[in-house]
Amino acid sequence: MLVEKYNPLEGKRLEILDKEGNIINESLVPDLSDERLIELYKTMLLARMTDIKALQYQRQGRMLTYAPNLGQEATQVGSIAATEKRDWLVPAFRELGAWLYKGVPLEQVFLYWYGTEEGSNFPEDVKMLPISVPIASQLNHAVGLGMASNIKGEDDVTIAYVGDGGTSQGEFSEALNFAAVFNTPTVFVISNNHFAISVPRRSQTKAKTLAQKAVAFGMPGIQVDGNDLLAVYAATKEAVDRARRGEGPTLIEAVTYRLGPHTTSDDPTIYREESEVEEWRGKDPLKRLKKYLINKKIWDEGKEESQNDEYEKFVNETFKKVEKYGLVPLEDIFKYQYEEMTPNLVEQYEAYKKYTEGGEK
Amino acid sequence: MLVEKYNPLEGKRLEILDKEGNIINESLVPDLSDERLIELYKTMLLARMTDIKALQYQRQGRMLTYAPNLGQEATQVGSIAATEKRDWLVPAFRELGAWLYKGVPLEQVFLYWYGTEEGSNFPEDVKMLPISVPIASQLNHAVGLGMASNIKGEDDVTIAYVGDGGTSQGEFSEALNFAAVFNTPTVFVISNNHFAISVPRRSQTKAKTLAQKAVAFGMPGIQVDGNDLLAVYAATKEAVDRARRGEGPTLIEAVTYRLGPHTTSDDPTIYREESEVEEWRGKDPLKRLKKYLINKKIWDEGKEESQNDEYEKFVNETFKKVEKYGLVPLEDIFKYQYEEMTPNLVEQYEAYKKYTEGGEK
Amino acid sequence: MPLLNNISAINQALDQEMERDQSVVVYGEDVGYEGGVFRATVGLQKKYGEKRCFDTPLAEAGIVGSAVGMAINGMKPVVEMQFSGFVLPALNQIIGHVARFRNRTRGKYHLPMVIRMPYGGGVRALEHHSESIEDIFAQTPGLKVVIPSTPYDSKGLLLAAIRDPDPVIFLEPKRIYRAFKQEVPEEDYIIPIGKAKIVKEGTDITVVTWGALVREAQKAAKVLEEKGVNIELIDLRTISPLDKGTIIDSVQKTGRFLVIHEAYKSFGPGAELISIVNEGAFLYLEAPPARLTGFDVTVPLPMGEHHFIITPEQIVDKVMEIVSY
Amino acid sequence: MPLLNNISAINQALDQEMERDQSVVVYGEDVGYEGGVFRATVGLQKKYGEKRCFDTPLAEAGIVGSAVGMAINGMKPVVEMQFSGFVLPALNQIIGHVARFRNRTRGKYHLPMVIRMPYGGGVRALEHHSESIEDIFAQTPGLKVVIPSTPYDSKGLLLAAIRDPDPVIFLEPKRIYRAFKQEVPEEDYIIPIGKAKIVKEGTDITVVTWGALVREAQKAAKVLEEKGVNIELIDLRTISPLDKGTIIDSVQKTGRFLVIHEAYKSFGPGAELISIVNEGAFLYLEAPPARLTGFDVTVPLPMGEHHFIITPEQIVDKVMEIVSY
Ligand SMILES: Cc1ncc(C[n+]2csc(CCOP(=O)(O)OP(=O)(O)O)c2C)c(N)n1
Ligand SMILES: Cc1ncc(C[n+]2csc(CCOP(=O)(O)OP(=O)(O)O)c2C)c(N)n1
Ligand SMILES: [Mg+2]
Ligand SMILES: [Mg+2]
Repeated sequence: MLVEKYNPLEGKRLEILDKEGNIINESLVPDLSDERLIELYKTMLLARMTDIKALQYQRQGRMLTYAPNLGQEATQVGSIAATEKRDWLVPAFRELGAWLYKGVPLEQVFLYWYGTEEGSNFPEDVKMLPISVPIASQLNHAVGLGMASNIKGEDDVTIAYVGDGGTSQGEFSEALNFAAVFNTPTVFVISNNHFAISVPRRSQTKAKTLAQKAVAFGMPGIQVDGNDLLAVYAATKEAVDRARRGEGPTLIEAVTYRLGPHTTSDDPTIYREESEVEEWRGKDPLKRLKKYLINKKIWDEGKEESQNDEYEKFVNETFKKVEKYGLVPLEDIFKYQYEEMTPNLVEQYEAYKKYTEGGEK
Repeated sequence: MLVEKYNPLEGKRLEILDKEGNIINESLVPDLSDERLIELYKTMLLARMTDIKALQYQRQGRMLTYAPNLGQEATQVGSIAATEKRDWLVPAFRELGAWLYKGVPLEQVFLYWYGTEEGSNFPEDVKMLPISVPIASQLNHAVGLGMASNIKGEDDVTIAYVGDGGTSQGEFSEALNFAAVFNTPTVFVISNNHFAISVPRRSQTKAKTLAQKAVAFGMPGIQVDGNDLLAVYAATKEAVDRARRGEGPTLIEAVTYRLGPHTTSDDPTIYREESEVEEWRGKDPLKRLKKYLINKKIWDEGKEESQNDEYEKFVNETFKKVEKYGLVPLEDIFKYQYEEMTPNLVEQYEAYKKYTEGGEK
Repeated sequence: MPLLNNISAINQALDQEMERDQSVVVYGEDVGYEGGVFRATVGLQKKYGEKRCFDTPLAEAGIVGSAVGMAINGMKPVVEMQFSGFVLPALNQIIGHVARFRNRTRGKYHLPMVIRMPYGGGVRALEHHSESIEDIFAQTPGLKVVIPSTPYDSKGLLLAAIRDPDPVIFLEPKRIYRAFKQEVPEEDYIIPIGKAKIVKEGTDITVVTWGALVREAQKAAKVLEEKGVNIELIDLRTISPLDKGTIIDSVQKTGRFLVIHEAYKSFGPGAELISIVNEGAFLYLEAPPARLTGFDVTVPLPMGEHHFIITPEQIVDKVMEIVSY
Repeated sequence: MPLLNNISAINQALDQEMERDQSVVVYGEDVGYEGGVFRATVGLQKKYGEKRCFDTPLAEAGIVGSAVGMAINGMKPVVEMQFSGFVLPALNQIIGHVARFRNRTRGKYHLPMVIRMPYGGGVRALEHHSESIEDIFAQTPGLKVVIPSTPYDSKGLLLAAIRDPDPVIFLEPKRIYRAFKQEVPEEDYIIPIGKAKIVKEGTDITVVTWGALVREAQKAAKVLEEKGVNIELIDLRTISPLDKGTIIDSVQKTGRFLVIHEAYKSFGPGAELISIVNEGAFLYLEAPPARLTGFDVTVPLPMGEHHFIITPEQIVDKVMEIVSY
């Protein structure tokens, strides 16, 4: 078992693909068909294209806040790929790759960042919770999903994400403790991208690794190279399988790096050196998987280019649709507070409707 | 260093005195003079007498809620004895032995349980925070005391207590994380008395030990026999010394047992077997230290008896004084909300005073 | 009909609903094996097993947060906060998530869940065991807030709360858990959420209160009757959403208004009631709408609590003051 | 006098007070090295060192809880919650401890500390970034709650808050952080906590508001003047303790009352103001005291926020409605 071989307390980290795209651990290469590999790589490409375009739109004043996933694609796609359609996805707020893989339409992703609740009204069959803004508070929801699965005797697994910063929140610990105590089928993925806005990972905790936090809950923990899709997949797959077999939760720390700003309102040059960013660009998860796929002769520059062109068009068109979406109708801000509008809400809604329609405003 | 030799992950627990009062680990016997040993034992006796009498008063309907420390005296007295007068004590709510040692007058202890805020208005020179009812929320206060000591360049240490149940609260983790990050001079003592009201330790967490939770924060952790005054003292002394030298916080899990009810409103027979309680009575921290002291020829049954008589009288007299204390004057409930009563409070106070004095009520 | 006190009525409601609806699960600190520190959940684990009634680690955010996930994944969690003073660590979940899931997802997810907790003073308890914090929940859109005042209501309102498709904060006045008994039907019945109850019709003044103070107001009503003052007593039952209609109709009839609560006065729930009376019955008012409430001081510990507790005598005096305005 | 906006005025107050008083420490998430996501603390770490201005791990209860210990042990912590929406995990500390230490220990310990946080809507932000939660703090005995509306007030009130021997919740209307500049004296000055400010004297109606809405009300006042309506505009400045005197005097003069706030309507802060107007000026009222507030709905995300935001036009219309009652 990987969680036994890669004990974070012994300073071990699971790596399979090096930054040049070479396999350094042949025996651990997960069983992924060429088609699957291409599918995952394409998801990463789409996520990246979306990030790049979103930042452009934002600079053009067409986009509100946006939190790019840039540089973290392998962590997100590699982990979600190890789950199945019937499994639950509980995001933090920066897992674009995972959401796209899970089947959230790009249009909704944009709608969310564009500022409407419709962006979290996912299609019926997408078992994903909405983005959770209060850091780490989503983890207990993930545990609850699993508690319900256990009670119902269903073998759905829940995969939940949190940032390195999120590990300092009290609720992180409460959730992991509940998960272990109730033996829930939960896989916790820490996207350790080295920063919580401006605060570096080293200021977040004195623990050498975040994976070792699992010890506090009597849960297995493992650290993986988060820019290595194969390593992330392998560790997550093992955790998902164990969870599905009823063997309980796992904590995975994926070590990656946020290449972009925290959000579009952030200026990372204030708090980090360009040289550090440059170094991590060299460890880009896309470049590395691309080289691997090219070496495997199942991908090439031509395919890459045409795929990117297709995605660029798709992203642009999707965003244009979103821009036409327009403002939220008055009724919508009242309608979903409760199943039925309370008399009080009806009164407020009617009065305001009358007021605005009366031409008084 | 004890924290290195007794790694909780290796299933080790520090023990010095066995339950028959024999030294099982000669080299670790702490350097405590006979006088000090007697002083500590007497504190334990007084704590026990207080507990026994309080339960009696309660049955007589003379006492409100009370949370006895019975069985946990070595954990409390052994740990606090390793600190100095200038150090801070941050209690949970069940550390009678520690409070008495720290210099809180027994009268105030009773006043607290009797239901008045005056019970937490400790003498000027007693550096102890009041009891904290919301479980585990006091630990961040302890860390803040230490952060201030660090900023001021003072070498006061803070010793803070929490129960086994308290380790599940999010704030437990936040506090330990802050302590490690800010390298505060804090000693965290978990009084693992096996229960959080009715919930047994095993339901609280899947972690084998509570001491191993330290790993999550990159902090040393150690498990000790909490019914062994010498072991508790030794571990705490080392932690206090390290803290004072600026080497940061330590987590100590003291394994003990609550022999009495959770509080006077609790009926432990609902949730635990008498046989378990009986077994732990055999490990009584007082009996064991007494045998050790008798073996050392610095204590005997006669002294024990007369000391107990003295304490019984003292406790009874103190409680009688407390019973005469009477109700809290109206003004007091208004006077301490702010440094100065706000106009609003003055208004409410004056109106009510007038109302009650007017004979209308 | 069997005579039940409030705590047994709550226990019966939980029992019957767990029997009726397999998706109901009940959990919290000491809730399972022991059956709760107030014995509200006694017998449920034995009857329905550890999967449906169980103890949790000591962590309120974990309890409420996991209930959110449970509710999304098909269960109807009824969780207990041991005392309302210990709900504070869960406010991030309650205000930040519980109240918001339906609106946040435009209806994709909603949370049929109940958060029960004993609240209020008068039991001579330690710090944090006597607060009345209905206002924090009442001011949060997306929550419903219910407070029973009798065993009959405890059962009927709790059943309504569990079946409500939206999250309900169910505050139990601990002072009257065992204070009196009442005939409570064995059968299933529901008291609708959002409707106040006119406990006693009257003509001279509208008095609104809830929870443990309903009884105190009833005692006052008797005394007042002897003095020739006939109060209309309304038990709010639901703090949010407020039954404005019943209150306004009553004030339009009586012309006078008093709200009584144990929560702190300033920025407390009474202020809202005074405001809606102003908004809906201003021209009918013959005296300033008034409130009789806790002082703006931290609830005192037992030896000072008598100053804080509202008595029937105070109610009588306050009503007399208003009717003779 | 230099022209400052609100955020620079806050920065200047922190800077000058750290200079003057060695016991002042400033910390929170991103507060140290970066100087805060809104740049309120920019330059302070460089000037006063990492010991007195620093970043913390991401944990609001840890931040506030440690500040309690700091305050007890001789420091004056001024901590930042990154947005008021993220103060929720710290409510157990704030309501359960910060507000209570003085009373709990009958004065042995008190907490000279300030919890700063940006609050309110109008900046087209993500969820949890736009709420107005002054009411939760205002209803908690033991806390003071202050909200500045101008750069001048930001500096003077923040200096007062830091020097106050009791804990102060300092809510900063983020919408006007950089909206306008004002002359702010370099010197040290204090605006007393607990006193409202009459921004504009008037005769026809008393309008009370605070924070970002003071400017909107000023705009409305101009329009109203053209319509022949002369409002008396009061900037509350301190939500708790309330300056009842100023408000009641004003209403006794004008006979009409409107409170405007962005917080939710029901059980919101306006209800308290209406209640004190009832209690103190009932016989002077010529129209029902009214409120213009946020709806009782979770603050909408940006594409729906315009429905929620209170405009000068709405203020004008509401005032006209009241004066023509
Ligand atoms: C409870 C809470 N506090 C503060 C914030 C503001 N905030 C948003 S993102 C963020 C940093 C999160 O860091 P991390 O968990 O590492 O995730 P990352 O942004 O790196 O993906 C902070 C402080 C928040 N959203 N929630
Ligand atoms: C936040 C909070 N939740 C619940 C309670 C109620 N309560 C009081 S003591 C207790 C159990 C505490 O267990 P533990 O921490 O092991 O301490 P012990 O009582 O064993 O000393 C509980 C649940 C509380 N005081 N605070
Ligand atoms: Mg991060
Ligand atoms: Mg315990």
